[in-house]
Amino acid sequence: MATIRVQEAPFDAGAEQAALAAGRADVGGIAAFTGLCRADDGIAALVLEHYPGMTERALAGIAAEAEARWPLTGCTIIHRVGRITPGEPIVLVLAASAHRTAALEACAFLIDWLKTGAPFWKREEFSDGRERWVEAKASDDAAAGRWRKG
Amino acid sequence: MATIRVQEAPFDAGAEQAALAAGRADVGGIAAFTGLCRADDGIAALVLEHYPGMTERALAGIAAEAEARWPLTGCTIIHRVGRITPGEPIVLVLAASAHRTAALEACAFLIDWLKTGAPFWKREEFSDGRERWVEAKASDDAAAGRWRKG
Amino acid sequence: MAMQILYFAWVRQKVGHGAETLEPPAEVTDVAGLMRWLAARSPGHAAAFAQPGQVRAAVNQEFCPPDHPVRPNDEVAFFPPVTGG
Amino acid sequence: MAMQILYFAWVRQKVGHGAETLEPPAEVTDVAGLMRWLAARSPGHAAAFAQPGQVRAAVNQEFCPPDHPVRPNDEVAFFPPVTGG
Repeated sequence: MATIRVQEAPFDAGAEQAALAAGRADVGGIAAFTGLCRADDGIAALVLEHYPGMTERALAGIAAEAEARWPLTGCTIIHRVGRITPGEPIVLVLAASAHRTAALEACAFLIDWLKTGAPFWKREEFSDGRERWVEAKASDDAAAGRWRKG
Repeated sequence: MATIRVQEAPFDAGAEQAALAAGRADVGGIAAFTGLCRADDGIAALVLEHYPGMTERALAGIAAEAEARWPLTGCTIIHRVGRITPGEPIVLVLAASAHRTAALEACAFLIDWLKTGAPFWKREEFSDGRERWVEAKASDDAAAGRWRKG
Repeated sequence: MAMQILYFAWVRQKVGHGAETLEPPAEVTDVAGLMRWLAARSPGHAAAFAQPGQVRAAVNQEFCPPDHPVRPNDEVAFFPPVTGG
Repeated sequence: MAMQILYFAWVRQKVGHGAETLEPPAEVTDVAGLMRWLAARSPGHAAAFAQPGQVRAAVNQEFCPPDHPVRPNDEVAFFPPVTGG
């Protein structure tokens, strides 16, 4: 069963990871990816907008796809929305499995697909008052594309 | 700079991860892998032995290789030794970078190389009193081999 | 019967609001047709849909290509390519 | 001049101890030769080195193949293939 959350509040990566192993002894590996807000080019903050309803649906679909492709004992996707300042975490994905390769591959799959398959949009706020919507990257499409089947 | 630790005590994956991002705003992603002790086939505990001196050297070498191959802002390897019971974490590897692909690839590299390139040995203790040294897996050699250059 | 139309990110900013309930005429049968019809509603809508190739759509909360049909009671959303994660 | 010899995991268990300081004769010039010479020291050593292909070595804390030279003052360790992580 996947844990999916969209929230303004920060998350505790260690606690989320511990939750995937709590009370069970069949988890051999947990792979995690945390995405953080960088201070590139004078960015003062990122403002994340999403499509309530569709977001949870899209994330649940991405998690279900990972669970269908790899023998996972659990996975977690937490994505923050609202205003996030440099150094703060934005997104956490976790994949747990009996075996490390499944956990590592599923974790990379989850973050690659999330980048192109979930309705989030980022606006950059700069210290000089300018604002700019982040543009989608071809490299993200390419990263997601490598998981496309045959 | 890599953080390398070999210790009997448990570790706090969340705190180690936070340490890689603390006080800086150039980290875009942190990839983590935690390996845990499974209760396969009635295992009561794993006992981990290592080669003091060579272990730290080998882990530092693996971390330096990751830092040479990917533009990392930091990486961490913590490996426990001694007696570890099912459900407990054994090893933590972290790789931080401005970009997620570097973090994810370096993390997978670190755990794959650690499995074949650092002097640790695991003995399984079973609930019926039997003991058995874990045998090296061809799949681990293959996983490490895929990172071999040209 | 009406359609619920949603806008996100700069599409929302250009249109000037995030949601509206509209009754497109019968000749609007797909996402591309709905975009052309919406573009004629106001200068804001026109700006939002000026480059239709930069706008993505979802029908009933699933990403859809421009030739996807739209029907009464559908929830149709327009937005730029996603940039989460 | 002596060599420091170390044993780990089941190699250590079979030999019966984890470390010894020895002075191999001059004809012992590489890892494989040292293994053959050690195997003759006791039944425990013989058991540890009965299948030399299952024993790995490190010279001065670096993994080494059987044809790697060994010299006085070297630290030479023998152990099974590693299984950490």
